Amino acid sequence: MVFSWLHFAIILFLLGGLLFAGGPLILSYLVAPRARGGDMGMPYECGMRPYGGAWTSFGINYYVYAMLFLAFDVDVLYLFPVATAYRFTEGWLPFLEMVIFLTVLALAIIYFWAKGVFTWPRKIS
Amino acid sequence: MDFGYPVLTSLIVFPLVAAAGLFLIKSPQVARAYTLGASILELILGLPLLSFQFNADFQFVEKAHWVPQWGLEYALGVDGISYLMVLLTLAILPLCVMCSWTYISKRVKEFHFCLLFMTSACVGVFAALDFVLFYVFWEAMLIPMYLLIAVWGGDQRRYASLKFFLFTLAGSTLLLAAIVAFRITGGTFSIPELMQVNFSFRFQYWAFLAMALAFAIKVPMFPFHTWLPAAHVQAPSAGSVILAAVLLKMGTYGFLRFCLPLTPEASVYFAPLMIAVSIASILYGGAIALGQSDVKKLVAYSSVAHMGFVTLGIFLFNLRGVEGALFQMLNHGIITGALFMMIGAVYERSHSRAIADNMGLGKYLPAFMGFWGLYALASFGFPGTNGFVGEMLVFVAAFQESYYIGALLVPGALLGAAYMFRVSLKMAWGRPGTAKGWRDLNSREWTYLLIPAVFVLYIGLAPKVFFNIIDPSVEKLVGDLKARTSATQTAQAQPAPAAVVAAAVETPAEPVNN
Amino acid sequence: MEFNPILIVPELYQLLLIVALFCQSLGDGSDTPPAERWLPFFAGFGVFVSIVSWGAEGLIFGGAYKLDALSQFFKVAIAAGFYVAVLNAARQPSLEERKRPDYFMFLGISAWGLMILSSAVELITIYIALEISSYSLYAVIPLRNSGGVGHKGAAEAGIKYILFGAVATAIALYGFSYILASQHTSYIDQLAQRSWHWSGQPMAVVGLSLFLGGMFYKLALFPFHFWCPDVYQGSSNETAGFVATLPKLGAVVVLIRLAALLKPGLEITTLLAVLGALSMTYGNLCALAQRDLKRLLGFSSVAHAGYMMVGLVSGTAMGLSATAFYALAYVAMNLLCFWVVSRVASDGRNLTLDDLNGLYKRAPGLAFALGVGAFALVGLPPTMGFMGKFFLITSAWDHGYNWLVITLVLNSAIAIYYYLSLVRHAYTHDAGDDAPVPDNSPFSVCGAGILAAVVLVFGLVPGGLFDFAIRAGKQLLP
Amino acid sequence: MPAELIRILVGLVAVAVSVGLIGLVMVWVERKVAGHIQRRPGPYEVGPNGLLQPLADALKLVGKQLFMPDKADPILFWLAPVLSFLPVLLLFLPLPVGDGLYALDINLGLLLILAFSGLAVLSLLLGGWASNNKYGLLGAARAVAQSVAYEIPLLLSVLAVSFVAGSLDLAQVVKGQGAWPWNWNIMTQPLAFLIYIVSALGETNRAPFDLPEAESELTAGFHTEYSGMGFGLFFLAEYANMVVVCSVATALFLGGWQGPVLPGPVWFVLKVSLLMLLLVFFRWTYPRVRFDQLLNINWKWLLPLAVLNLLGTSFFVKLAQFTEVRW
Amino acid sequence: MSPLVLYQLVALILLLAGLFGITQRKTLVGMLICVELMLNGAGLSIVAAAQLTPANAVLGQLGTLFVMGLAAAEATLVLAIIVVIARRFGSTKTSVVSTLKG
Repeated sequence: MVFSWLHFAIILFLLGGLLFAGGPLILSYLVAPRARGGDMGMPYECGMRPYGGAWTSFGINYYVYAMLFLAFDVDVLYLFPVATAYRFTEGWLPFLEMVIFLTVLALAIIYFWAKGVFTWPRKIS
Repeated sequence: MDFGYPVLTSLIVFPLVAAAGLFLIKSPQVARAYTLGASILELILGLPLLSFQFNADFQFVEKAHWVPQWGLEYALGVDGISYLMVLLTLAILPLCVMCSWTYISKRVKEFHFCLLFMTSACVGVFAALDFVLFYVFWEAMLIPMYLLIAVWGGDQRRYASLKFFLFTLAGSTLLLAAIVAFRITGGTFSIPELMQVNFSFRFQYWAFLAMALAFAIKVPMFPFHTWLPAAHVQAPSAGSVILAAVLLKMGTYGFLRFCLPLTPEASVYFAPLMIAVSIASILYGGAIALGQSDVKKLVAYSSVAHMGFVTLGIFLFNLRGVEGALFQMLNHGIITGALFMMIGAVYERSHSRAIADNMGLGKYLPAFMGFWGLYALASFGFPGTNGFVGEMLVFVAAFQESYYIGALLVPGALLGAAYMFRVSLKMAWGRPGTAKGWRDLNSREWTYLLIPAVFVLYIGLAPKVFFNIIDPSVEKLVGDLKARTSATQTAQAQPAPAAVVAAAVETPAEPVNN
Repeated sequence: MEFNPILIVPELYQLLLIVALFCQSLGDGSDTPPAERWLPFFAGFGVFVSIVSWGAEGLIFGGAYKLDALSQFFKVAIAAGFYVAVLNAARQPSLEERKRPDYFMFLGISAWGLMILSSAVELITIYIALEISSYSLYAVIPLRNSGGVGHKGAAEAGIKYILFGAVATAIALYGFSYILASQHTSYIDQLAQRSWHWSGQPMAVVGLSLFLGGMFYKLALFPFHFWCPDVYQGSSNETAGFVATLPKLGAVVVLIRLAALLKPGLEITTLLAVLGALSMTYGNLCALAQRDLKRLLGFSSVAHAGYMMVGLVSGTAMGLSATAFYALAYVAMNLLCFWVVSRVASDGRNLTLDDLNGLYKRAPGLAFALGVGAFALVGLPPTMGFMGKFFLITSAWDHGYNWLVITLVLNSAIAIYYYLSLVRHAYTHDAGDDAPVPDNSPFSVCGAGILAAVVLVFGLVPGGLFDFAIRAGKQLLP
Repeated sequence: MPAELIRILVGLVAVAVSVGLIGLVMVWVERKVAGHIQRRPGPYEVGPNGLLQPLADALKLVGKQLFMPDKADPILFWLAPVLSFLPVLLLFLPLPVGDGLYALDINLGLLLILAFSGLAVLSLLLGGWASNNKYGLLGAARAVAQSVAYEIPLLLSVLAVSFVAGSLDLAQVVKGQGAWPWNWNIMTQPLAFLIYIVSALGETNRAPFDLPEAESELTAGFHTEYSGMGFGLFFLAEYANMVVVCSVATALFLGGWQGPVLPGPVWFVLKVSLLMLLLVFFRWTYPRVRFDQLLNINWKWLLPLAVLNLLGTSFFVKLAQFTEVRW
Repeated sequence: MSPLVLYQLVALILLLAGLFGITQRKTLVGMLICVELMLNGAGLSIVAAAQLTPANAVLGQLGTLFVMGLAAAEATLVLAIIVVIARRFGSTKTSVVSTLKG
């Protein structure tokens, strides 16, 4: 119960992934040349000398979309348990519940739409 | 006794209705007249009270369910102890209206609203037969009093009113706890029923302390008196009058109504302490009053001394003492109220309360000075005035109890005479300042100064009827007390002075045979 | 039990309002009547609806949702509170016109969540209902855009509220897991049959304590109070009025249900008592130093949360009823105070005590109402505050926590000072030059008058109302 | 040694090998297809028909220097490619290649795949951000916005199938379908399939939705600063993800291993390959969309459609239950 | 040590780490992350409690699902408010965002 084959497999496969990814990297680290100096460490901006760093705040719209995702994704999360059980339920009540759930979800979409969240602004502030 | 209407309830409700009616009035002058009319109507409504039967029962009793879930009842009634207080309250109201006729010039409506509200609450306090109802009125009365001081008071009104409010409310919060404790232990909030219950000494001990603190602050007794001079000095005349005449009585009334009957053994146990504090109040109040240069402050401190007599009388536990205390309550209400009205009257002329600014009135305001003289004499208990009756009774009781106590009272009485003479002489014959141009009393002032004067002399010369009123109740009170504490009394010898102090700090064991 | 929609009419009605507001929030608001115009009528009807469904009884949704006297009592209270809050917020100066439907929608959702909360008898359901009501509040607070600490303060208040709220939630959930691990159920009626002694079930005790923490957060009880003054100060007056009142009802109803599990003498009960004592003392002491009116009211509500504990620890039906009644009284008093605050600060600023100066001249009606509110909060008769406090004391006396009662009594003495300073400033000081212009319209004065009348009338004759509370209490602890 | 252990170990080896192979093959296929679509031969120098070209590329990648910008965050910078590849093998864990032919029977296999594929976006974000390059940062932001956006319709379309099948076990879903195309879920869920494919393109950042690495605007997007093996890992992970996406599509919509005549695994590989080819065709035939268009397609079309689809599905499932129609 | 205790220890560590972080982090986003950590700790504890005791396992799973869902919703809201704060304050450092005091 506490530790099943599934856990074992997941850990093993993750380890495998790590090896698979780390192996070539380490190999590369061993065999690849190591040149230094010049502008080699300069961030690539098509040959221009970079002005300032990249770690600044930028377009807030991306955050808005991230928030949207969080909201919807989690709603969808609730449907997974339903998916396994829905077929085997009896009566129309489950359907009604689905309608309610999806209606709320749809309302959220409508709300964001009406509030102009989906409109990509011309000038990102 | 059926008068076709519930007398006490109407006495409580009518001022409120009248107060609400004030808001329909625009002109200040009409508001004054309206309130005066209302106060007289209130007096008329109170006429049925004159059919008071001379016995110890609660009379004019009204009962109704209030919050049945908690056993709260709307129960009203008066006995000999509260009867006079109710009458006093009713009588003071028109005087207050009259004495602030020109004194109050701003926010007149609100002022009279407070007065009426105040009256309602005061009547309620004295008439309540349910402990919680009592508390409700007891606290409700704070609000108008606070506003009276804070809005219409003198320069330091905010400080004074705050001090007044904090002191009294802080005291009464513990009273609430005591009330609840009584309910839980005694099973009822009804005061007459609670009087039948015998509480354990330990319970009485704590309940007495909680209640006594609340009442002692209200009285005020010596260490808790500091709010009183401030409040008196800053309050407008009418406020001072009500404060002195009615509010201070609530404390002593509380002692009589609650401490003695409900916690008799604890009362006896703490009596030495209370007596000591009372005497301290008398001496301290008198001594401080002697040094005052402010007339109002002087009278305020004299109040402390006078109330000391009252509490002393109460805690002597004999008939004369309690009678004296009751008389003193009544007298102090009349006399000090009148004195404050006079100070208000003279303040309107001099705009100063300092003795130095109000000298030489004997020549220019003879009528005023005449009244002042009467009241000053009454204040220190000159024979023939009502003050004498009360003070004398207390003296008698004190000497009955112990010569030491009596001996300690003598300087107190002398002090009273001294400060009253001092201020009166100065005011009458001192070098006049601006007094030359002042008018003497007008007809309104005559009216409101004459009425107390009548009572001063009436009680002083013919106290019999008042004895008739109070005696049955007082006898019952003292008798009950004696009966219930006799066992304890014998078991517990008179505590030594050291025990008095000890009693205040440590919880006693149960008395041996209780 | 068969599901019958009639049982949950108040919730459905509230949902209807939310949907209507939602639809309106989608449009640009040009053709429909603005939300603040029509909503009050319908919210008022909602009070009527919840009163009509008073007698509903039943156990639905798989035993997780219980309709009983307690829930219906609180539903009426919530509906009424919502009505007042909506009226109060109708003329909010610090809210953009186009955001109003959204604003009211969130308020509606919050009230809806609280209605659900009052009926929830299963811990997960309680938690979800609580979050429904909280999240919409979190969203509402930063909507303020001007006045006082302004838009910055509002955003800060919002983030503080939500972050600390989430921490409290996490702690509560962690506690829930302990309850689940030790008592194996999350239904309150089954939990009631289990033991809650430290000696037998330490894990359950820890769990319940932590779970209560989540409710304490809503209630702003002492160790979970720190958001309270900041949020009140940061959010607009009207929003603060809502935040200060209705969520407390929700928290109290859950606490009442959970306190029915406990008996005096249990460790948790003692913990409640200690927290209550600390809360009232701390709240009152902090409030003494405040100048900002809403901060002052914030600390005052910390203190009041402590008061409410007094009834809960008594372990009697009367105690629970007293708490219910006090919660109602608290809401009425605070709505009254916030109503006045909102009306006085007609430009949406944050009031300091000095802004109240001379209020009696500028707005006598409001000043009077403020006085009533302040005295009610002190606990002076004849107000609801006094009756509530009196019931609390009476119910708790002699049930093992007399020291708590004494603390309460002493605290009400401390509290006088700062409540009184409201009255002091309103009545005895004269107005300065930059004093705000209060709203003296009939609407504002009548509203204040009616609320004040409620506080006074139920203070004088609490019997009828208390009957309902007692039915609720008796149901939990017969 | 327990049977499960053997099965898992064998599965791990098989998956690892096939991921490597697929990467090599797909590079070749893509370049070839691209070449032929553009009327050029594609790679043909190394090996027969350029078949060994990917191998050469791989060797070259290993031999290239591992650059890192001076001001980058070293830990995150190198963590990102590893992280992008980390869950890849795991995604193959529940895939049923044939009847009973899977590494481990997991009753929530679909959920496992969906859950761990979510890690990919994290690596893009980390890589783009850690390289302290403005293009990288922009690319990362776009990648995140895009991936998260397209995840929702993806989930909803997958859910529609789960509703029909009543299970989240891929093997169960496959078994619920028949051998012939008209028995496949795609017949009853065409809309879901469409949504799934479009979302999958967005999820895997494939053209026409390869905005995060739109070279005309962002140089190379989030992996601008990566060279050598760092870039190689991102590259490989992308292909592996494609395979997973296509395999899930096959299992969900195209009947999985089921098919007439031929054995299961063959059908499976066939179907997956076809889908892969389809994706490759998409890449080289459709122009890249603008970023706002990209998001609008998702939020304004795919998402509402997916919700409606799910609603319809749940209705029809109930309807079928009541009319006892099997589908 | 029973498995439940192990799970609860892990959950406790998550909770405490989050709590510690809340008090120490200097940015709002960092605090958000810590809050999520705490919530996840709670979720883990709930599901373990239901699974490893006689309690209804479905209840625990359901509870954890709700915890996850509401945690995400909460994260959404926090992010939204952080966005607002970033606009209004120009920073999301906790030292900047502390104007309310009294």
